Amino acid sequence: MIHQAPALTIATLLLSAFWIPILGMFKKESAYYIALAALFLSFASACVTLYSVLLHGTVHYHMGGWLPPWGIEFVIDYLNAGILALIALISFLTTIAAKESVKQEINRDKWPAFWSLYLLLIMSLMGMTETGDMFNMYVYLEVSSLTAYGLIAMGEDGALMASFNYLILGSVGASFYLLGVGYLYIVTGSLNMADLYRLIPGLYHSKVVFTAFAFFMVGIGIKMGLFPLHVWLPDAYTRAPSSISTLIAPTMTKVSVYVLFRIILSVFHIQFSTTIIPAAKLLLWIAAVGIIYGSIMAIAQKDIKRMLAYSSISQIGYIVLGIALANRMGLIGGALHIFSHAFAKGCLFMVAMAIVYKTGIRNIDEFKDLNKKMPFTMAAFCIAALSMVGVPPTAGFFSKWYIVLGTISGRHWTLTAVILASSLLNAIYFFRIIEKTYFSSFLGGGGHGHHEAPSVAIAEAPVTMVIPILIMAVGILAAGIFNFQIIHHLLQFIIPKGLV
Amino acid sequence: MKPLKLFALITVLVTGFLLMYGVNDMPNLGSNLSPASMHVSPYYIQHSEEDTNAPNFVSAVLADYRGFDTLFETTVIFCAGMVCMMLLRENKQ
Amino acid sequence: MIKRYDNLIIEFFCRIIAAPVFLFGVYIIFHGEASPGGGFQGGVILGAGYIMLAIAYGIDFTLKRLREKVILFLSCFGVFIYGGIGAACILWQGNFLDYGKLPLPLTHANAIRGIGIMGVEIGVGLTVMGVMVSIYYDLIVAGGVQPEIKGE
Amino acid sequence: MEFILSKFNYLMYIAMMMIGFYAMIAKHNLVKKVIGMNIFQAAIILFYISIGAKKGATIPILEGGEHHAISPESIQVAHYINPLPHVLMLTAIVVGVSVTGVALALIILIYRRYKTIEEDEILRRLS
Repeated sequence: MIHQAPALTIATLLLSAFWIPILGMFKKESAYYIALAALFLSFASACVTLYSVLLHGTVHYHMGGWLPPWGIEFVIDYLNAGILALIALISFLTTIAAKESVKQEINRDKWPAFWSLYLLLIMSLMGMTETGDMFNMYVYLEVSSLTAYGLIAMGEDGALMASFNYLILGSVGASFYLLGVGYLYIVTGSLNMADLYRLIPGLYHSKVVFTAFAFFMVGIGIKMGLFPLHVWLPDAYTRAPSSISTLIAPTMTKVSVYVLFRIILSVFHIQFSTTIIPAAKLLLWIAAVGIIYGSIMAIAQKDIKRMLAYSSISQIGYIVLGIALANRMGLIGGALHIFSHAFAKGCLFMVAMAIVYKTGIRNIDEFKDLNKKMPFTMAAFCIAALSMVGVPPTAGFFSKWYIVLGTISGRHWTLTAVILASSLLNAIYFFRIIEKTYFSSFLGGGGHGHHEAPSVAIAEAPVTMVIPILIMAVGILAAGIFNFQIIHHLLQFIIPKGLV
Repeated sequence: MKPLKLFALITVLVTGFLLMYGVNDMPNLGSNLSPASMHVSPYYIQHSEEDTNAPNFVSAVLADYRGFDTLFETTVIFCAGMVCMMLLRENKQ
Repeated sequence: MIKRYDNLIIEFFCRIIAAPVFLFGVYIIFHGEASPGGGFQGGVILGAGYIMLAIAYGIDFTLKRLREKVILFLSCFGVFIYGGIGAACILWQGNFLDYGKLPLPLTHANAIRGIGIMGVEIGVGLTVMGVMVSIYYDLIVAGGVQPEIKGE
Repeated sequence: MEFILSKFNYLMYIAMMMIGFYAMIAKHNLVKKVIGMNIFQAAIILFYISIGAKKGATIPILEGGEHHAISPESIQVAHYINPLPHVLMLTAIVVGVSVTGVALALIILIYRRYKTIEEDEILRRLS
């Protein structure tokens, strides 16, 4: 059964998603437990897949037994095996944490449909990481967007408009992607990524291939919230139910960035975007502007979820910067940053969810004394914030470190400065929260002499929320400490031959 | 003209120009020898009866060779139904 | 608009047309592998027939015959047929969706594949019909027409 | 002139796409945006179907194949149009229908909530 694991990651989620509404007609509470069980099985399959990739190298799984390029295949290689397991892990943890929050925010009658769509969203994200077929990727893209539109619209006031804007922009992105697929198909006749990788070098100077590349970039850029195309992202993350922003913030944009990796590295050759057309150079500067813009906008926000959303835009910039540097260190740093940012952003959004669940506060100015009410949660928040700023030994430090090394070896001194400046900006907006939480009682109580601040009773979030948050915090540290192992066993193999 | 509309017009024109630029190098319409009809699709036309017992190539490709796509296409429909139900259906008191 | 209004001509013709429309939908689903058509097209025709009845006779009339829960069950179960056939292939040592490995009493693998395609088309047809009707119902009810009976 | 004739469908689809795209991003009325989206999708469908066309070929259904087996080599590839773009477009049509359904559901909810479907008015009310 081990060689069936790639299909099982998808099939378990898919089949249980169809039973949830049927069983939900009889018992609404069953929906959550079915979803959790399915996610656990899927996570186990993802781990098995990762294990077999580590043992035997790239795994090919032919759907329906048809050989590519006629059939659709799943290709799990060193780049996506880790991301697959990461997404399975994070969505599993998020699901555990989301239980109470969903009970609070979503009407009981809508649970079956909600959990069904939730499972399908995760399923499509995992499918996007695994698939080796361009058109299959489009279908997954649409499943993930469609479920996300619905789930985002379940949020607070304003969620409907956020969801509608996302729908319009998302369809533009998906249509552009589809046009790109069509343009590649018309000159190559193939939809399989490996096949395209073989065919495209002969067509480097075709105008069609250039157009296809441009449309892929714009389409994927909309999906991942790259800087000038990010307009849907802040509203969608802010207005969505907490559980949904917790799910989509660490996973959805990361998967889209992974698709960018795929397209640049293993559909087109990396030489295409560096030497044939100046795409990499353009991406570099877009990413640099995005990093600064996201950080500055994050400083200006008062709502914690909106602040995290803008910080996401800036972090996406880092990953794209790493890819666009197109050298060894840059690629490794970009790929590692997918891991570190997924853990950190997942942890931060979980903390935001716990705070909203327990206190209803979202304005940063009211965070005073939260550390006494929720000590574990805020401790995890500090670790995640340190990772976002880039303090060793958290994961964020190492991924940024590799990206900085990449800028240095590419002699892009301005970009080095941009990354350092943005780290300072990150520090400003995260330490502002930490200061409000931990130190405002000292500062405010300074006038009263030795008088102790009034003690606040501990009112921690429920255990089902705290444990996933702590696991994520440990994950941040682990991904930092074991970053060399991740690179040694997985990421060093993604670098194409002949790259310095 | 409002600035937003002007911006939209420019975006649309740039997109159209880019697509038009790509059209230059495309094979002619209805060509028998275009790569699109030479590389993968002959296999479907020649072997679908033998492989799947379905004389309709579109059905054979849809449900068998690329059946995995179709599974998710059906899932997309299912999602749309679920989303409409979740958003619109009133709670039964 | 979707309330029943007593127009004899419309009701008469819809009643005459309805049965052939449904029959045609079923025909298209089952002949998908040999002639133009398939699960999607057939499912859409079945759904359209239902919607036609809903327009002519009012939504209460149709809801009495096809309850909301049945529609939901159809749309879930149809996709489940598709996914289930795919998963069943894993149980018999094939890859996902490898219909040829199903243990049917036929000699040729391609004949088994043909049966698999037909099963899949039936699943697709059920789902498409269910979802079309369900979306129609949701949009109509949300747009202001309240059915007198609740689809309980 | 020959260029236009030999690429006619591609040029037409680009014109259609531009109309749809403009409606999607410039119109303030939400329903008009959805209509623009549908035009965009129709344009893409036109593009793909044009890829599959072959001069003088017939629909992709095997002739006389139902009753006796035909060896694969004897089937004339040029006699049938390319089935693959049709398959892809079935998927794209279905996706388009689904997205339209969800968009209409959202518009109904937005109308119920804000009593208008003009975007700028909703945004003014939101802020």
